[in-house]
Amino acid sequence: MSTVTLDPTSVVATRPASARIWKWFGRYGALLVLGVLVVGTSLLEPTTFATYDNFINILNQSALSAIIAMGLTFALVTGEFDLSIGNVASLSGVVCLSTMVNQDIGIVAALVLAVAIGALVGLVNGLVVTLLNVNALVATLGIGTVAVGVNYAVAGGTPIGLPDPGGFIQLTLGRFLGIPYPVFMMFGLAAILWFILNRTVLGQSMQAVGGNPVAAQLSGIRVDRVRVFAFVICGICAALTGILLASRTGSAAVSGGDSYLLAAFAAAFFGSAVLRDGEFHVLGTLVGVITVSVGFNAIALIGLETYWQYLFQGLLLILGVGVGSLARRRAAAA
Amino acid sequence: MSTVTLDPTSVVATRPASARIWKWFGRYGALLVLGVLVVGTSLLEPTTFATYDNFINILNQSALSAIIAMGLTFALVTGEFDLSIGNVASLSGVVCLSTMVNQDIGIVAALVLAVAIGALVGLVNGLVVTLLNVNALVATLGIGTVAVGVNYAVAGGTPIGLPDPGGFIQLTLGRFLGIPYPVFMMFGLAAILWFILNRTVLGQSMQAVGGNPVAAQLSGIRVDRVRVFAFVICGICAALTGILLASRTGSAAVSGGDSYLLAAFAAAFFGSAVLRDGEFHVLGTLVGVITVSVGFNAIALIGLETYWQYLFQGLLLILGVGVGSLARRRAAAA
Amino acid sequence: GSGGGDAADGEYTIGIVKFASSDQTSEEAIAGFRAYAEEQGWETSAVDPQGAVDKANGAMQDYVQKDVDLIVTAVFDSKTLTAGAQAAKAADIPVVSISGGTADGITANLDAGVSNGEPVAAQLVEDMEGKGEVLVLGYKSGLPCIGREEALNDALEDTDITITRNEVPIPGQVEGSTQFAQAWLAKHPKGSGPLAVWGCFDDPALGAIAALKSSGRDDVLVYGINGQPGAINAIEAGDMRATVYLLATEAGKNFAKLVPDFVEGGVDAEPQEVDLTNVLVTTDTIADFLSEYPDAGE
Amino acid sequence: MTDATALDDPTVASSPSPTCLEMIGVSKQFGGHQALEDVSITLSPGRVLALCGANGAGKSTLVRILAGAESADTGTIRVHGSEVSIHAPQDATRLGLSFIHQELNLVPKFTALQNMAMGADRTGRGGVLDLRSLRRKALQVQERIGYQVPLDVKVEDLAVSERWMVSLGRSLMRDATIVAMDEPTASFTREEAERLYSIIDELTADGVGIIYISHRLEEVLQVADDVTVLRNGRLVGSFAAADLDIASLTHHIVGREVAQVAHRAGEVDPASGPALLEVRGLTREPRVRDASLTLHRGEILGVAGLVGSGRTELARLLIGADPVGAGTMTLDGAPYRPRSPFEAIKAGVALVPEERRSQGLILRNTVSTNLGMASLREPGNKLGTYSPRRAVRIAREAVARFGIKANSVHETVGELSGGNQQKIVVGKYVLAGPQLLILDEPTVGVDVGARGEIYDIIRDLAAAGTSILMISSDFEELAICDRVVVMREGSIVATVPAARATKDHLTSLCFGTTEQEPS
Ligand SMILES: Nc1ncnc2c1ncn2[C@@H]1O[C@H](COP(=O)(O)OP(=O)(O)OP(=O)(O)O)[C@@H](O)[C@H]1O
Ligand SMILES: Nc1ncnc2c1ncn2[C@@H]1O[C@H](COP(=O)(O)OP(=O)(O)OP(=O)(O)O)[C@@H](O)[C@H]1O
Ligand SMILES: [Mg+2]
Ligand SMILES: [Mg+2]
Repeated sequence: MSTVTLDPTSVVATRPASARIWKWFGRYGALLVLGVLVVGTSLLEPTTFATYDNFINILNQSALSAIIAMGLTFALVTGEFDLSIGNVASLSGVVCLSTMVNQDIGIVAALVLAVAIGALVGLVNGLVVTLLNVNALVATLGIGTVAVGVNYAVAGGTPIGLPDPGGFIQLTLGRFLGIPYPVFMMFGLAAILWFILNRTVLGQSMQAVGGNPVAAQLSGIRVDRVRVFAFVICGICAALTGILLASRTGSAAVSGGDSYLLAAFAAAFFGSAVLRDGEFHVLGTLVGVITVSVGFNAIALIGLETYWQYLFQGLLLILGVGVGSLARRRAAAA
Repeated sequence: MSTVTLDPTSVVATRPASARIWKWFGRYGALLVLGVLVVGTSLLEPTTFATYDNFINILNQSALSAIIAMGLTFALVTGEFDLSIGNVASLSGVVCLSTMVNQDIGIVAALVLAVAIGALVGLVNGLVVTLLNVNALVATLGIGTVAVGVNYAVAGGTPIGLPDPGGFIQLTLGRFLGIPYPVFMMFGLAAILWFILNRTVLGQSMQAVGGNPVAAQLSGIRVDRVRVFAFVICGICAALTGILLASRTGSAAVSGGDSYLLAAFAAAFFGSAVLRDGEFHVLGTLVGVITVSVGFNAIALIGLETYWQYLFQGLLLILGVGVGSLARRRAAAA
Repeated sequence: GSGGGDAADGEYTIGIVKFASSDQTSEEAIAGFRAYAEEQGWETSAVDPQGAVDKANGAMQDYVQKDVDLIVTAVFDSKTLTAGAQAAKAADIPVVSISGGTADGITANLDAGVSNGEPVAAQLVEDMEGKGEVLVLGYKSGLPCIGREEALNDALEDTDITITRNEVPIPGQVEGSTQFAQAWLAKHPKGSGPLAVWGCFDDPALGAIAALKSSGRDDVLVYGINGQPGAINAIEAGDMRATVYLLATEAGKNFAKLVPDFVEGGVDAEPQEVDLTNVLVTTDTIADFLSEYPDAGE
Repeated sequence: MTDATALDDPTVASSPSPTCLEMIGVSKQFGGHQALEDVSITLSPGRVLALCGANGAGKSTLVRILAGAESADTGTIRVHGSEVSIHAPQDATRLGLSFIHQELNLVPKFTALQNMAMGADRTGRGGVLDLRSLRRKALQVQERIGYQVPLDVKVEDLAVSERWMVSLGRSLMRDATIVAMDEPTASFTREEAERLYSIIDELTADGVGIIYISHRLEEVLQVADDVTVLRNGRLVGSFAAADLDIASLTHHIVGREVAQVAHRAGEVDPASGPALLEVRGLTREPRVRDASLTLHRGEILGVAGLVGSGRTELARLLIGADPVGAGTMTLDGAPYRPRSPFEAIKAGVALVPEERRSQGLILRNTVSTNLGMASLREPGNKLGTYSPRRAVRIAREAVARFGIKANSVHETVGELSGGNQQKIVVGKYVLAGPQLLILDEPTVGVDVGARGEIYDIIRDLAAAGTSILMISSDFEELAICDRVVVMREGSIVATVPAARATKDHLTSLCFGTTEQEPS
């Protein structure tokens, strides 16, 4: 049977060279910004920045943000928001530490507890969004606020310290083959989350729900259930970050994890411009987190003034995303 | 031309009573929550809560949040986000105050300066979103961070105080007919913004762009320009809040306005459930802000523990939006 | 230390981890510290972790990479800087803190807590003649605030002064305090005895003043701590009763003078507390104060 | 899963009149609107049941109830003789039902393969995707359809008809015993439609029962064995297709006689009048190449072509929605090069876009705001204020003028039927007072009655001096044009006067089988 539509591959071939170059920029623009940053800083600070130790150091610093941001990616992929992640991280740290102090539970039990807390808050978020039909921004803002309340109820607002934090601190300070545990956790979790998102029915369903919820519903995907799962994964990752933060600092405070919220959003959105056109994905988020860490590390090593730090971070974010977006628009217009 | 459809009036009459009740709840659910809150607190605290003075007091407390949140409503109506509003408020306060200290400009000039700052940041936000094609969340997060950098560059991070703040403080402390100026400003601005959104071509265009940007574009609406305008209005309102905040204490700090960000989002989303089904509108946002203020006032008067405050605020948010959403879903099913 | 700078020659490289650039007191102390260091020809660099404790730990590790001779942290509770402190300790780099307390690996502290809370607490008790109601606007997540509140509670212990406590939200401290104060004022009408508001730093106190003014009350004494410009002006205008002016710049300078000791002492030095010099400013002493520190109000 | 179906069960298959699906006494209200009232249908294995009815008759609603996308207020459903309850789409899937819904329901960011796989693999190994077998299955399905859509291209990069092929492919990924197709051919050319018919033949030969919804009545009579007609949510009757012809079917659908599309009988030939738009060598790679045409004042010019021939892209160039690569345009003698639809509308050129729901309407807004969208700025109002009262008055007039069936101008357009939505989109641009109105597939999914009304609107506009450029894949309706141009691979390859614009002639021009003739 003869096909009368144009063959799409032939269409691509007729595209002018400029379009291909723009397309390349659109795909690799964000990575290019990271590359320029790395090369630039290496030239400025050859002895301190461009070393193996510093490389490991940057990865280690990225680990906690990466875990929470990769979790957030699941909510974003499903087309939802989660503003409670910072509060969940704080809550998890405080509850786990106070339980360790008061009930004398072990590290493994504390980790399990953290996962349970994250899953619970995620579940509540998901149920409020799906059953009560509340917009995710409001729902997670509300549940996040409730989580802060619970946090105060548990610890009264004062920071909690472990009297003998030795083993617990090893969770983040320990090294294997000279590489800190959090780096392994980050990459291990990234692999698991990547697999869930790209190689399981659940992950594909999440992407479908994010791409077109009506279509997903009509093709038999249980949209509400998928949404709830996304919130649960997001909550678990946030809680893991919370307990790792507590381990890294040997203590936990009511608002300890709050600053992860905007950082995770920034990383995930930066990541959505990495290799893709505004789609959230695990790998992109990881690159986003690492880019921000490299930027912070570069600032610290070069020693910039405070206002430069902010200007630099803001521009980094816009440039990283903007180069790709602009190039894609150009590619479409060429 | 012969019409073969049924007479619509006869059809409407067959609607079941339960559907009508649910529909009523869907429309007035959020207001009902506010009503229950007011009545409940009045019963608990008849002498302090349910007084004229406290009423004015609540409005006065709402004014600053209301102004920034109503501005944000414009960005939301147009289908965009603005995460820079808190930073803009901080920047405006610091720049205006440091100019008043160093250049000795008057109050009117300072207000004009604030509007100019807000408009400028809004313009940059708008241009990054429309020309660079960067997602609004990333763009405004980035520009907001740059605004923090500028803030440090201007004031070096230290709080600024006016040596003789008399007249400037009157801007927020002064009263007319026993009602503080900010209350007038809030209602005046609400009227202006309502008019812009509902009674001008620009406002209608914004709503169209928010509803379906492709359709708006093809209908001859200059979508990019409309978006830029929305960001500018949003920025101006944020800057006004910033200078009013500075006036309240006669001083300004680098992060003074930051807390308005989430508060404004909460209010606008709460407001989108007031009388409408998830559409942002000025009146709704105003009700949202006032509901939050009433809640806070009630908590403070009843004298709840810190953790109760957070629990209560979180639940208020979810309930206010949830009652309406749930009822609308029911109404559709009935 | 094994510093990259020529520590032996008295030339140090110092890495400073700020708290947040918006935290005035620590910023001033750091400014004083850096000014003195530059005079001495030492090299300093500073990072702003924007209040995020994880970033602060990261920045300390960055400085370990940079192989500085000394790391100075600010405000972050030293107990929460374990990862950074451990990394520094392993690299033999001493760490000292500006008002974050001492901990394992953090050998010295410039105290901004208890010692700064004491004078204003004493003034409050004296003004109220030992009875009445106080609205306490505290912040339990900040170490200085905890210390200051402790000092207040100690001073109130044997008096008939009762307190209503509210936790101040940060950010949003001014607005939040205004709202708490407004409600508290409604419950404590004029003439219901000696009334006072105490803020663990100046912002809550200024917020309370806004509440007082908008409800037309002048029967409540307001106390703050830090002595930021707004507070000094409020005292001059008679709206605030007292604050503690922290000589942070000077304290920072004094702290810098100890750098050779810190480096000498190494990572296992005996923990030491350095007091942050301060001046109590009240409506009675404001004139003298301003002639001595004319720039305090700007 | 579906092992115990009528297909596998010889006793059921051999029984005298087996039914694979019965819907009995189905009623459904939306808000206060009775969309369906006591409707019953019966479908037998291996047969095609066509559902006919005007826009808003309730056809899609009935199918959506079957699909579990809506729940009926009353009524029972029997599948293969046993009563079932379908609460959610996955229930329908489990019962061996498969659907192509009226609105394209694809995930734009997914590849064709991902879209086809959506919901297909429920059981996988522990929830892990079996990519290889999904791909194998998809290739099998494509082979069956005889149409190769590249599996790894994102759907958003595919042309509209290819998207429908993906949608069709998805419904065949599972071995369904009942397939419901809601206007599958609305965006198809004749050739593609023919291909679908042969797929339907194949399916029915396998004993699959098919529900088929279409506004193309000729097609209905060709494909269907039985026809059930709905009007205003009520059953008009069920007929054997063999007993019907177009006229009688039309009568059943609208309840009155409708005239055939007639050639425009103009006293004066508009083509001899002054030229309004002249396009020379318009190019935007890769879809439009060196396209030239002339449009006169008051003329209705048709644009025929195959899917992907570049008509939509050409129209977008004319209104400045995409940047022009090369070529010149003059409007009324003056150079014309709009950079945005805003400038085009200001110059009096408007486009009624192809996809009304995504490009033409704000579904959650009211009839009156949608109608006013292209003419917000009141002429002579320098202040830029907007009067809702005026908007409502204008909307009321427009509703009467265009025969839009809505409860009031405050009704949400998302709740209106397709034909009425389309009239609103057309009306919106007519209210902007254009001198040149471009319509891209204006009657897709519009019922036979409303279609005639849209033709009336077009004729009235032309009579009043507005020039019309009408893009259509339904070559029969091009009969209302004065002239028809044919587009092939981005260029205008022929111009045909009305008298010679027969379906067969146009089709052969589209394929390039007829030599290009001097225009
Ligand atoms: N979700 C809904 N909410 C309210 N009314 C609806 C909804 N869906 C359909 N309707 C109404 O139900 C009636 C039947 O609509 P339906 O889509 O079934 O018609 P249809 O026969 O498929 O028409 P078309 O040929 O235009 O597709 C219409 O009047 C429509 O306005
Ligand atoms: N490269 C492309 N990427 C994405 N969409 C495209 C591309 N090219 C065309 N389209 C879309 O596919 C559809 C077909 O457009 P085109 O102008 O090529 O054909 P047409 O002659 O209008 O065919 P049709 O009869 O389908 O309307 C249009 O909706 C167009 O916007
Ligand atoms: Mg339909
Ligand atoms: Mg087309």
